[in-house]
Amino acid sequence: MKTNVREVRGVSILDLKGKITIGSGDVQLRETINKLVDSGKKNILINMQDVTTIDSSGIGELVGCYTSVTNKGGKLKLLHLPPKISDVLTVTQLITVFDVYESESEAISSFA
Amino acid sequence: MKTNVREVRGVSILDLKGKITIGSGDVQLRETINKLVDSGKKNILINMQDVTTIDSSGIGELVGCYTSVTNKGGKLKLLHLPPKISDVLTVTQLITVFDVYESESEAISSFA
Amino acid sequence: MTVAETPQDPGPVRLSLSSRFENIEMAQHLCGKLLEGRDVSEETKHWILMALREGLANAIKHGNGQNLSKRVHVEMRVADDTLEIRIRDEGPGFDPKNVGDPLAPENRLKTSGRGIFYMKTFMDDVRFGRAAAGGMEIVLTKKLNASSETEGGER
Amino acid sequence: MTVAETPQDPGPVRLSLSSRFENIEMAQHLCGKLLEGRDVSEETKHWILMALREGLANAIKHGNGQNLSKRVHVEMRVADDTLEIRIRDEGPGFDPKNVGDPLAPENRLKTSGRGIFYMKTFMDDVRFGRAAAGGMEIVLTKKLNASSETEGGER
Ligand SMILES: Nc1ncnc2c1ncn2[C@@H]1O[C@H](COP(=O)(O)OP(=O)(O)O)[C@@H](O)[C@H]1O
Ligand SMILES: Nc1ncnc2c1ncn2[C@@H]1O[C@H](COP(=O)(O)OP(=O)(O)O)[C@@H](O)[C@H]1O
Repeated sequence: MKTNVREVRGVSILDLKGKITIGSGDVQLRETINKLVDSGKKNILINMQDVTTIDSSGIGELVGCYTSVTNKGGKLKLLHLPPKISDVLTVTQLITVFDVYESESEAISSFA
Repeated sequence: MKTNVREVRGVSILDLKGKITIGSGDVQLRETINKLVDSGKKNILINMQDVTTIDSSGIGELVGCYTSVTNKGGKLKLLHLPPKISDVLTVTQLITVFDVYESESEAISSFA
Repeated sequence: MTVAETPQDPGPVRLSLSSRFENIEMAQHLCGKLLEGRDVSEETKHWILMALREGLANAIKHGNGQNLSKRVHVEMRVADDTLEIRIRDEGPGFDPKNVGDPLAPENRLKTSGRGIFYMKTFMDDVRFGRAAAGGMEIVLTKKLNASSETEGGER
Repeated sequence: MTVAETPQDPGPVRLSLSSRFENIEMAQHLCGKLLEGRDVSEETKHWILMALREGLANAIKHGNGQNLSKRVHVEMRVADDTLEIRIRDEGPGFDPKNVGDPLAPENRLKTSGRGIFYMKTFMDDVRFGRAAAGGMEIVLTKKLNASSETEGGER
């Protein structure tokens, strides 16, 4: 997995690329989010557009990130969820947990 | 492997497509050539352009076809040899056995 | 005159890998090849490969504890248009009855515990057993050309 | 902030297949995956896969006599930038000394007898032995990132 962080109007946008799977990307995602939270970021948007594969470990990390950001008083939302990842969140009834956006500007505005 | 036979100015052109490998295409090549020879065809040109893979069985069949056509007083030549198949014929010193052409019209004229 | 090839039933394909997560893709790649040219949608293939990934991840992590001297064993077979995948590890095994339901409210936000659920969701059947050779064996099956495909949640 | 993945040595990959020529492609497909992302040219990869094909064809044909109750066993490993492929069958074995030279004038136009020659041409080393488990085992090795690539004849 490759990660890139952009700051747009007070929102940290995390562009993910590749696999979020066990042993490759799962821990990395957590570490990246923790770094953002530790540096005081409260508004985090994960852009999932270029995520090619996710497995139960990746889903677990996503949930873990959600919890730790929320516990610190922040917000973690998702952008551009590929259909199959949406399916995977749906069957484990996680899709309603996350705020999911199809437009980056809408997503950014939602944090205001 | 897929085979297609065209008749052009007294030459039977056999267009091969796909693999000439053990259990898939090797026997088929032999049968196609035998049918042509049995129906009295003497000028046979094998177009190798779309052959993706060949192995030692395929090469063996090619040599077998060459021998049986030659023994019946016919001529078997090759057209559009892909570089890797040329390599495979070269290392077993078979490249000089076959007449090889890069142009279909030249190949056809050579039978005259 | 055009003669096409016919696909063949290749018999059981057996693979064994050392206990590294990176190797999961090897098995997926091979399974993809086994399914090539068969009457199975890209969609179904995707979910099968995800189930395979989950089964292998469990075998490597929980079964073999990522111990590189232990191996994971996969057998894949297509017969009667049904894919059967057997995944065996060299670990202590476990009782599937003790596995929690990831949909239960108290588990919903846990960071783990969804692998077996995904396998059950995406395959027709998941069976658990102890292998004769020792270790845990799970058997995943999936009818390939099922007319109504119900996997992967609604969209 | 960009973090790339590192490739890993996946340990020995073992595959067993039933004695069908159609299965040769499964092993090739897996070997291709094992070589993915490594410092090896498409050219070299092509010749490696051809050598693998020849070894498997021999194991299936001459070793196992296409008997579907016998299997071919392949172990593939990359260590120190060298690929080692072991191909084992369940047949009677043979003495490589008795194999004719396909370049000898009297063999030049034979319809068979080039498989071992191709393996030797395209790989760095081909060794023949009897496997402990019975059957014939051939071991093919190839340095992957050799600076001067001499395989495949001149062009
Ligand atoms: N092959 C295995 N060997 C031993 N225990 C296993 C195996 N597979 C699963 N388990 C047990 O079942 C539990 C649930 O597995 P799973 O649903 O895949 O979720 P997770 O792997 O995230 O815990 C695991 O935590 C583990 O205790
Ligand atoms: N795995 C094997 N088991 C038994 N005999 C073998 C095996 N591999 C090769 N041979 C013997 O070596 C000979 C030469 O093999 P090869 O050079 O591949 O050419 P071909 O397979 O076309 O005969 C074969 O004809 C066979 O007698």
